[in-house]
Amino acid sequence: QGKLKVAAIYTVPFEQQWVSRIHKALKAAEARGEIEYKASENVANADYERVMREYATGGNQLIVGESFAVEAAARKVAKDFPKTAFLMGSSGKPQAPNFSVFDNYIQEPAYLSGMIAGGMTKSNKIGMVGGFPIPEVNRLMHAFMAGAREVNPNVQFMVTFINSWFDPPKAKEAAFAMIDQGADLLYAERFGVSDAARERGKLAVGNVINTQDKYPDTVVASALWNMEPTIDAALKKVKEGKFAAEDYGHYSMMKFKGSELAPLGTFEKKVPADVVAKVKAKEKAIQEGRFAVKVDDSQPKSGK
Amino acid sequence: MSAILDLLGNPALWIAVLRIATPLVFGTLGVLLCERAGVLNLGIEGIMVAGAFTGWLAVYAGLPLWAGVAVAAGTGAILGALHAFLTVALALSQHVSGLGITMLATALSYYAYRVSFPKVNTPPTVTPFTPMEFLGIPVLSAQTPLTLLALLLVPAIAWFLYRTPAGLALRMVGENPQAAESQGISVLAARTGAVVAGSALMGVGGAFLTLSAFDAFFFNMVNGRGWICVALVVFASWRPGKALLGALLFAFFDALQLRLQQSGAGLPYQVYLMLPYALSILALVLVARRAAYPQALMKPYRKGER
Amino acid sequence: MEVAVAAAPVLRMERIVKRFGALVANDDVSLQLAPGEVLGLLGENGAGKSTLMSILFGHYVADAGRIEVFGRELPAGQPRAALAAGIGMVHQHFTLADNLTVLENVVLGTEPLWQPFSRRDAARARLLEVGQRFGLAAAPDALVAGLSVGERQRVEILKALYRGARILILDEPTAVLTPQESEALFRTLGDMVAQGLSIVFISHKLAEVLRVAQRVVVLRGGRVVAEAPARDTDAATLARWMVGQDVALPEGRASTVAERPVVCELQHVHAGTGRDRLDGVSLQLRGGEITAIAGVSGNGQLALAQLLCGMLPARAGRVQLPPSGIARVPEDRHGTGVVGDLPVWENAVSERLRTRAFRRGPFVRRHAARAHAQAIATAFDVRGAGLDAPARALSGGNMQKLILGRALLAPDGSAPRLIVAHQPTWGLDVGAVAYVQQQLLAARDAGAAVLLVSDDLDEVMALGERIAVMHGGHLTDARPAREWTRESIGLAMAGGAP
Amino acid sequence: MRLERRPAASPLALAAAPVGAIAFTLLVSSLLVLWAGAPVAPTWAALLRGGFGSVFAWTETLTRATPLILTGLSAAVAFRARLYNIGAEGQLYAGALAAVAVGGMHGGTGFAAPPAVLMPLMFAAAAVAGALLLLGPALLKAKLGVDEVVTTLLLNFIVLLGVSALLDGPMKDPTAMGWPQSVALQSELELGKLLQGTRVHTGLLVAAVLAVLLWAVFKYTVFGFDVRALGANPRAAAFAGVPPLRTTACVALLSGGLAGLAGAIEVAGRTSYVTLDMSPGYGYSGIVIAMLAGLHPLALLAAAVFVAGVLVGADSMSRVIGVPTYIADVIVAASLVSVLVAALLAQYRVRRT
Ligand SMILES: Nc1ncnc2c1ncn2[C@@H]1O[C@H](COP(=O)(O)OP(=O)(O)OP(=O)(O)O)[C@@H](O)[C@H]1O
Ligand SMILES: Nc1ncnc2c1ncn2[C@@H]1O[C@H](COP(=O)(O)OP(=O)(O)OP(=O)(O)O)[C@@H](O)[C@H]1O
Ligand SMILES: [Mg+2]
Ligand SMILES: [Mg+2]
Repeated sequence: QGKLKVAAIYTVPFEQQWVSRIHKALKAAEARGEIEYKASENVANADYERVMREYATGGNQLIVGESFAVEAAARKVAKDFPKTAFLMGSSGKPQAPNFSVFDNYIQEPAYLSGMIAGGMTKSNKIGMVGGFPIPEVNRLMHAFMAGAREVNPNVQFMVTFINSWFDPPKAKEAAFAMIDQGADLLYAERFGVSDAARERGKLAVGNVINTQDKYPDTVVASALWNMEPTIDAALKKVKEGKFAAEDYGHYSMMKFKGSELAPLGTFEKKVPADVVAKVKAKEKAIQEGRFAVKVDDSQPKSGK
Repeated sequence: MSAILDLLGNPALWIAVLRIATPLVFGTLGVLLCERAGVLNLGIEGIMVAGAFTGWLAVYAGLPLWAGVAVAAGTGAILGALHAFLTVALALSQHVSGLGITMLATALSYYAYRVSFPKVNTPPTVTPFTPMEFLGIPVLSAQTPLTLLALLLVPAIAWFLYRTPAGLALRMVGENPQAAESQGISVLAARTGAVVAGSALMGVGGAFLTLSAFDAFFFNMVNGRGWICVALVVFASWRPGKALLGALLFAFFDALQLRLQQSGAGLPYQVYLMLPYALSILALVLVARRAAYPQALMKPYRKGER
Repeated sequence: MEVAVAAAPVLRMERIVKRFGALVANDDVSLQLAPGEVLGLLGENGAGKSTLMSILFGHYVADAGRIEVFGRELPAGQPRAALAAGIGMVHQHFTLADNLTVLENVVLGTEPLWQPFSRRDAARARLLEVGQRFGLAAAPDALVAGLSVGERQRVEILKALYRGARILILDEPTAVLTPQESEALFRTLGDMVAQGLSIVFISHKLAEVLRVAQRVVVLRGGRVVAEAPARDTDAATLARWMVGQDVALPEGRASTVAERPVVCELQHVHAGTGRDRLDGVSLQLRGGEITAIAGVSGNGQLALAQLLCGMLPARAGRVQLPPSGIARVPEDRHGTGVVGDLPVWENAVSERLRTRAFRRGPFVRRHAARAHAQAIATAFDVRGAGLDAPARALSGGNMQKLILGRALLAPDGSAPRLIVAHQPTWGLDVGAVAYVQQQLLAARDAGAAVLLVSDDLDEVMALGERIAVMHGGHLTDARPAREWTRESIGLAMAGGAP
Repeated sequence: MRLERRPAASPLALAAAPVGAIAFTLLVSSLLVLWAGAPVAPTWAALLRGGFGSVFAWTETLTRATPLILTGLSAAVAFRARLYNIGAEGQLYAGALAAVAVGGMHGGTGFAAPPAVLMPLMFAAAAVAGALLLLGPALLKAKLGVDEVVTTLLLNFIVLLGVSALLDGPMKDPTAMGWPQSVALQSELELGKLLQGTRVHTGLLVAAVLAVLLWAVFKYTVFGFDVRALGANPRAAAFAGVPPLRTTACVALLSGGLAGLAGAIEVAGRTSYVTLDMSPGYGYSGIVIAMLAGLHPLALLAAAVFVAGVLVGADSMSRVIGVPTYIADVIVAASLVSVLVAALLAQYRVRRT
């Protein structure tokens, strides 16, 4: 039996945080020799359906992608290719027989990173720069804010959206504007924010990826997303011929190691011990299922 | 109201304004040179992308920062030469050639980036220009040398246009190419020179994004800044001094909206982002009557044809 | 009738051939110019005069032939080389940049290109000095946009003189000048020749050529058909050489129309702004009569013509126009008269496209339109290009005939009541001028009221039964032609009381 | 170097032009593929096959061409009258949003009317939205001399931000789980497919019919004359009785309307709801296509299919060969330039001076 043929379709370039996590997990599977992997990046909305069909007719057994803006079309293609497995980033429900969904349910580590942020801010002002207020962004921001509030009820938030996935200079400007207005800790949802923090000697909290190696003195913590559990589960099911329409969302939870609070690393000693203790306790509570982070997909606003 | 006054009094705002304006100043001066010579250059958006990419790539490959700037300028110049060949030598439509160059330069940069960096999870970075703390001048010492270069280019280009024979020739081919021709000026050479030089500036404007404003190359990172420059030139009535003013004004609105967004006035954030564009249109309407177009703008010139 | 050139020629063009596609614009043309000589170059519209001079100057490259200037071979296709060889050219159509100053227009290309700064003060001084020497005053720092055509013409000549041209080519320099300005130009030419310059003078005004030129060369269909010392010829001979047959300019015959109702009346009309405006103008136009308006162009004539053509509203005063039947001949045929990129047939009906004759609902009645265009082309002898060729391919004369035909020939055969003819013969050759004037006279005899606005005093005196003079937005009373003399008109044009 | 117009377009050059253009395009793509270290040999076949080589390829090409025809017509109308409308992108979004506002289901924006009423109403609303969006810049130009290139360009940003705000706010589909997208069209309002199981829809026919109509309008009507005359020489046009302001306004309404219609047809034929990234720059590509076709509505059909086919083919090729997808845009740009140059050289010859 040969390798599994897997194709991925991304609507943004490989470097985008989200996609980089999926790409990495699939690359790892490829490196292990399990799959033959092809991917198209930056696929326009108008081309998405064609690319899906091309991959499906090309004999790929599993097609991974994000179908957020092309939900209807993607589900139609899945219907037309019932033998092919589809694993799609989506806020919707799975669709029988072959359309499974996943999402970045990493609100748990986001909450934990928020707790650290709440404990680290001195000015009690935290800035958050986002691309677009989509659920995948909003829920993490809310979790982060809730975590910060738990530790520090006085903390104030500033929220800016730049209406672009890729404009680091602009994200940086937005972050500078927040620092100018008193923020001493920034939630780095976009590329560019951590750079502003580093230039001004302020702190930053990462999201989805761990960037502490790049900003050792300023990135305190990061909520990491690991796509390996999701991907590996799907690969396994396809290989066993058991792939069915399912929601893979929970594979992104901490319980499945789909997400984690990145090691504090350079900030091991700098985060106050009581905060670390609280975070550890909360982490445990989450893993034991005693605490569930609320999922709030609404657009976050500036303020308390 | 007083919150706004506080904002205006804060040097941080003005530092941001200058920084946001820098790539626009390069781009606007570049468009200005092209249009003064009678050539619309809608290739700017792509040329800025290409400049951002090649300038950054050169530094990433180990060249010094200023060499990266030179590479970006060279890239702009090459693309400008292509635009000039198509629109000046062959007298093809300036709109199509410009949009074509934007498409070509953008896609080529992305392609080259991906071929050079096939598997990256986070974008590779370089050490960018640092602020000129040594200057000790408020606002300015928080900027990188590229900003200073942009500011110095304004009087330099004004001098060139209004005080030198070559500048006069450039303006003349944009006003009346037949007249220039009959005074012994080669329209082909003058227009080509202007487009090449202007495009080189656009390339540097792009490089500012990757070598000063940020330290890595991203897809889409020019994000419409080139188009803004095309608009600013009209606002500036094709004058270098006003071009600077226009770029600063736009940057001011942009810096302001980033700060106002957090005021939490309850408006959708998009409304704030619209502010610079909407105010630019308003400013344009206010100055429109006095706009003195280069008379031969967008008019191809074919020697010996009428 | 070869005429020997005494001294070694300063310019020698040999066997020049230039083709544009199938058309041979210059067919084996040879030409010489002696030092201090004024050569008149004559020919019909499209005879190849401008082409020949453009080749000399390097705008066009000849297909065959060679050029020698001051004994040196001139490289082809390089205006810069021509300039360096001492050739100055004043083009038929102005080559000035409106948004630049006079000085900037003049100094362009005279300094080393990469000099880090322009020596403006020295240039200004030199411009004033050259202007003084040849009696061509011009304000160095004025924007060209604000200059009158006469001033522009001076700047064009100054451009050449500033560079120290030794050979000056003037391509129809007087077409847009008033008699006074032309006079001044001729004096200047005299000065130039006295200072050793050689001049090629192109004009359709035969009297002028006979006056300033020592020798004339006539082109027809791209070939040299005649060459003679000016003193041995006369206007009739020249006209015959040019056209190939006798040409008679129509006499200003008295109108045969007895009854002359008022067709159009203006009372104290104010209109327009800026230089070219009307300040309290009153005028009566009567059927069967030509009223001619003289004046230095730019004194309100354009506003008057536009007002009557419905292109300019009156600010104050009373305007009474016939409800229909206004035939309009605009001043600027390329810019206003026709849409050059559209075919001849569409231009031929463009003014009447909205009438029932050529429109059915939203659609153009193409058959009717084309038939009418053909009728115009036949009746008015529009030659050169077919109905489907773009109008820009017509020569000036033929374009003018097309416009005249469009204005005068109604599809229902009705005669126009009012004709507004603004500079109708501007830049045309003798044959075309005769034709246009005949058409105007014929329309008058059919009962139309004709307003003829012209800078050409000869035309005004020849055709106008009543004449009024325009100055500074004011119009004198229109008085019978016999009550005017050239002098009194000239005085009124300068703003003096008539 | 200078160009000299050929007396008549040389038949040899006319024949050689497309061949040369195609050869140049293939050469560029080969070099790029070679650079990426992939095999060149299968490139060309893959390119042609991907764009035109199968029923699927053709349907995809035609699907892609549909909005391009409409935005191309939008540009052609405006550019004919020298109204440089660079804002088709924004007008397209405005039209798409208007269509959904009229024909959207659930969420409160839809009207309760039979499809036979709603369908024309929906397209009309889209056209009106696009038209009004261009009317402003056109009037600003005609009345105040404000450069329309700039205003329409800047309006694209404003419209896109406005659409973004509406998709976050009142127009948001409450059932889309937070994703910023509009409600979907009522399914009876969606355009039928021309071929089952493919994406090509009846919008293609609408676009083609509009192209023919527009050609007829240009050629046979007084308004067509007005537009052409106004574009070629406004002063002479006004003298001949063309009403400048009214014609400009009509042109703006027509051009903006076509772009708005493009948005509605994309929604009704392809996406069924509006998202922020539904157009990959159709508005800008339309300009290129219109110029490629010399602003001729019928030639524009061919130009749109050509550009769409090259794009779809090159995109597909990139997957077959395994090179970055960005190659598609490079190839489109290269083919565009080479086609224009080839067309020029069929009419002109290059001479050295
Ligand atoms: N650029 C050109 N392209 C094509 N044909 C041209 C061009 N220039 C001139 N011609 C042709 O050359 C012929 C001569 O034109 P030219 O302008 O020399 O006439 P001209 O004698 O100066 O006429 P006029 O007295 O009206 O000025 C014309 O009949 C025309 O057909
Ligand atoms: N671009 C062109 N292409 C082809 N033929 C042309 C072109 N321009 C001019 N011609 C030809 O040139 C001839 C004369 O044109 P030209 O412009 O010299 O006339 P003109 O009488 O000098 O007009 P003007 O009133 O401008 O002096 C015409 O017969 C026309 O066929
Ligand atoms: Mg002529
Ligand atoms: Mg001539």
